[in-house]
Amino acid sequence: MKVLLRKILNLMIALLIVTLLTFLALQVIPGDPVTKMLGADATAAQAAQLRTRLGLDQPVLVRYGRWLLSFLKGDPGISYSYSMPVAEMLKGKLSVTVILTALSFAMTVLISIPLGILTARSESVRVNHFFLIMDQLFMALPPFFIGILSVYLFGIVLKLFAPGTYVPLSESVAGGLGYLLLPALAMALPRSAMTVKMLRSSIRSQMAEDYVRTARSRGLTDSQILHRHALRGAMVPVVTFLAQSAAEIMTGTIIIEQVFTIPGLGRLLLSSIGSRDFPVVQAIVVLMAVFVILVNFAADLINMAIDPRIRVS
Amino acid sequence: MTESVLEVRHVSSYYTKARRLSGTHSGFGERDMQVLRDVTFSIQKGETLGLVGESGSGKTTLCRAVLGLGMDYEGEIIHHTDHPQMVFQDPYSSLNPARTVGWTLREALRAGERRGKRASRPLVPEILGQVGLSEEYIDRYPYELSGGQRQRVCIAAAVIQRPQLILLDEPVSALDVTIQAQILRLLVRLKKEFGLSYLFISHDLNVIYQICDRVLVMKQGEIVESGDVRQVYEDPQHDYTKMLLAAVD
Amino acid sequence: MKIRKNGFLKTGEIMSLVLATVIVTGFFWTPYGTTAMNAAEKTLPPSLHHLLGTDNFGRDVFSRVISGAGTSFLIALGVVAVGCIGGVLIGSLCGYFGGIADAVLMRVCDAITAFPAILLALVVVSLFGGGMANILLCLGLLFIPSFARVVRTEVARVRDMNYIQSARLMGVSTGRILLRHILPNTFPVLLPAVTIGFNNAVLAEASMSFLGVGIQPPQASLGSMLKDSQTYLNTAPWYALGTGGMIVLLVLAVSLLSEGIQQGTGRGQV
Amino acid sequence: MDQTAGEPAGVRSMDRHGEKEGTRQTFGRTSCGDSGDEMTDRQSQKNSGQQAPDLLKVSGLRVHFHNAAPERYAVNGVSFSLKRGDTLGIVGESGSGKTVTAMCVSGLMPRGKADEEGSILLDGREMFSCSEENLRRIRGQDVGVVFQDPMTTFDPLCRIGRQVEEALTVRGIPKMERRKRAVEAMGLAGLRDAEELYSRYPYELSGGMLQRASIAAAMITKPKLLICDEVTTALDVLIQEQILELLRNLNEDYGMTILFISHDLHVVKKICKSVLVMERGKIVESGETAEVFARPQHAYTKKLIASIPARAERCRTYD
Repeated sequence: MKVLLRKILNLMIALLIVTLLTFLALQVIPGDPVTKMLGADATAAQAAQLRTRLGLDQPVLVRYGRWLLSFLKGDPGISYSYSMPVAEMLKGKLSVTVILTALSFAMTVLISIPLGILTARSESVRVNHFFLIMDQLFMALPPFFIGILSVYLFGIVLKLFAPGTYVPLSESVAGGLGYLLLPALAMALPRSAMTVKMLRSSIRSQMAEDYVRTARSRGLTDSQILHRHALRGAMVPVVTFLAQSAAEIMTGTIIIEQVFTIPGLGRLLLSSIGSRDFPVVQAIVVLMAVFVILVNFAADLINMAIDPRIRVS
Repeated sequence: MTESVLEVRHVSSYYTKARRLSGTHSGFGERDMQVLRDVTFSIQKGETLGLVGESGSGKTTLCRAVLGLGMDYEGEIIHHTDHPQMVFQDPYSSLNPARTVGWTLREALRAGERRGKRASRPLVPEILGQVGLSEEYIDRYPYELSGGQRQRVCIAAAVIQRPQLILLDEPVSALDVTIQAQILRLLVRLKKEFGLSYLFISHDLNVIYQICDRVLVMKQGEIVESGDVRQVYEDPQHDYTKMLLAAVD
Repeated sequence: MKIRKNGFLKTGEIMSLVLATVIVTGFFWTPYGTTAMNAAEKTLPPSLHHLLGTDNFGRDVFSRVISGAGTSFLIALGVVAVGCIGGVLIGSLCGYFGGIADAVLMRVCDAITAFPAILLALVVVSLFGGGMANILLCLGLLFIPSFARVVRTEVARVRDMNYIQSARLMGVSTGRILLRHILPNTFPVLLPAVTIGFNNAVLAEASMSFLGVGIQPPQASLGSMLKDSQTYLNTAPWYALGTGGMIVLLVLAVSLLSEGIQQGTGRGQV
Repeated sequence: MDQTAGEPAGVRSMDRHGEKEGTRQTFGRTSCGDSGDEMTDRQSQKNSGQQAPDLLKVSGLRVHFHNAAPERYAVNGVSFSLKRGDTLGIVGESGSGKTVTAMCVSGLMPRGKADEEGSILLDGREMFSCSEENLRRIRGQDVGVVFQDPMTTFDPLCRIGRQVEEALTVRGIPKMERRKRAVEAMGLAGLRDAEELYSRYPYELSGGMLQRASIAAAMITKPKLLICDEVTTALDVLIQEQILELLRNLNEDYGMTILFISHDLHVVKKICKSVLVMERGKIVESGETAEVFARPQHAYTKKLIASIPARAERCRTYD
């Protein structure tokens, strides 16, 4: 229990630090949003007025506090470029990115866990070599290149889908999900290859432990040993790695949305960076950071459930 | 009496609570507090002093305190000689896996020279010969050696700077019995040759009996019995010593 | 350390050697100028004259791919150098001395490694401007924590080994213990970290350039070329294939090399 | 256990009887050797003529690991037998083949890593002709094994009770009965608070307690043979004593047959009625423990006994 409380405390601190850092980073960037919003020929009075309205005349920490409070209430501010609430702008896009991430992560888990177990159990040298080579190959394929290849193959050569025609889920669930399958797969494939490799070596090293021989001496079959014992231990590093993968996938969407022209957070982030629309950039970066921290926290909790020793130290 | 090489006076040491928690915390089991309690003894020149006790009795803690390897303690530890050396139990973690035998020994020589022992510089092959290894071992890596061979190299590295005191922490416990006997004989020979003093730590009273002049029996950080080896063997006073003796009989 | 030969190592060696030759040659000479446009030769398919065809400006894709690979290579090398040197420095000092500085620094490192480097790099570089120096510095700094963590763990493990205690008793100075006794033992874990770092750096640079915040045109960069090629996927698919293929080859060569070395030293999988 | 404990110790050389009973001849020859200088055996003369059924009968056992040098046999022609209710020690240094012998007897040799030849009859059943399926049935049911290091012999992520009762679990015994028998076995193995310990994790127990739990796990199916592979080596001397006491009780009170593997002659002397001394894959001497110790015949046995740190001799005097 004590460990859990400490972990939660750490989590809070991490969240605070990340939000603060993001906030500060965007304050030191050259370029004044006020001149940008009003144009070059605005009067000093107009500028000062806008400054007060946006709260830009306050000290940095006060602004951070205000921003954090309203962010927690679900209001991350007002866009400089469009003068509309950031929350409004994020609404539809956030769900697309979240679904894409979830889809891709689910694919990674569904592909890599069974495959990892399968290859770890195989004793054939050939099968092992085949999988090692496939691992290397897929790990070397960057998601955006897989994306481009699949756009070419499925979109242009086979004409199975039309690139750039994403329909929002609100209009057509099947159509929207269908369009997200390929981008999700493009991100999932290299991640799966890495996870398979990791899971396999993790299982192998567990199966070399002394307790496996003991279990064998009790009359357990290899697959009973794997399922009753080795797999649990083997999952600890894999869970941590999967959490990292979820984070990588989330940020990977920025690029893959670009490749498949999906209107998600990534595209919004890029256009906002281009137009120096800091409230939007800030909101997106903080959202992604919070996601990353929460995912890692979840992995910690899962590992605590798996390994009793983590609970006490 | 002859001059002493080491005096330990009223040394006590405590493990901080946090450390204990992270290490071996549990509500169960036969566990001891890892504490030294008012330990006092001295080692005479040319003497082999045995220190016997079970794991967790504080033997290793005492060793670290004596060598000044990051142990906090109360009391006094007075060295009458320079730079005592140590030979560890596990010959597998005692040699740098990334370095050859020759490199390790040359490094010990080099460090010795920096301490101003340039006068009698022995050569690496010569040292290897002294511990019963041929010249061909110079270019070997530790993983190419057996447990006994590694322990010989460790002993070579320990005597290379010609210290007067060597601490031996269970130096033969990890070895086969016939190898144990060889290493013990080597230790005895080197002691005569170089006029060494040993602090010989072991859980095995029989090994202690073979090689030591005097013995300290340690239980939970406390010395419960000490004296001439023969005397302790033939007429143990403390119950714990009697139990230990009965166990190895 | 003896390394047994194996298939991965051999393939990796050959690939790396060929790629290195091509890339180094590319610094001094390419079949065509990397920025030389030729209106008469727009989007030509691969031929003996243009091994990978030409792009929409009539530039030779092969020449540009080589030059872009050179850029990627230099940046990745620089990033790994910055990250590795910084990481080894911080990691070994933290691992050896421990204490509060260690705890704080490692917390920070944890936070940064948990966070995908590419997102941070993206924001920072896009706001401060692209260009090789900025990318290199930014990615390099972001890569320090991952190296520091690996090195720290290993140094902290080795520090308590008996052979280090022995060295201390022999009177070997602390600096020498760190440098000559402990560091060689971190090479086995540092090597995979370096290769992974190299590949991550190649991918990060490509990603950033792909998003238009990295290397700026007309300098050839695999990422920005891939971005351009997307528009002409219909008419000039070789453009995308050649460019992306080069990224894959670069990454593959290094990871095969790493896998081969790990298997050859008995640390890999069978 | 139907055997009275008072029977004469049951170690005999098998090389002569082995051939009669149809063991593969090639290995009967190379086994312990008839010449007597290779193997000194008092029992064979004393006991010839007596034919009580043996629980375990190993004849002409040869093991060659695939990755070893061609003529380097890990076990090279080992023959012995063990009666019900007896305690037999196998003594040797690392590389003597004692552990490999134990692995073969327990049916734990990894498949496809070594060539095994000869015969191992356990309660009249030939182990080498058993299918993997049958071997697995023997493991845990007929043979229980206790290993050297109590700290690594348990899955650290799995509660003690679950592991103690595992041999029953895979045999489909219902949960309630499993638990009852596990607590019983743990009590028998001298663990107080067995109920409480049942749901503990291995890291919460000391080495001595874990070794008791691992004996309980091996005993839970009431196997015919208990193999102890260096069970005291990783323990402190006083705990060693306790574990030996426990094993002695199991043997004396419950008639458990014990095959005790150790490098430590001292320990073997305390618990085994008879002993085999192995060197480089061969048995060089066998007989009643007291007898072998009092009058060792083979040079290697003499050397081993001389190497034991004993009170009588001191390095200082003989160097």
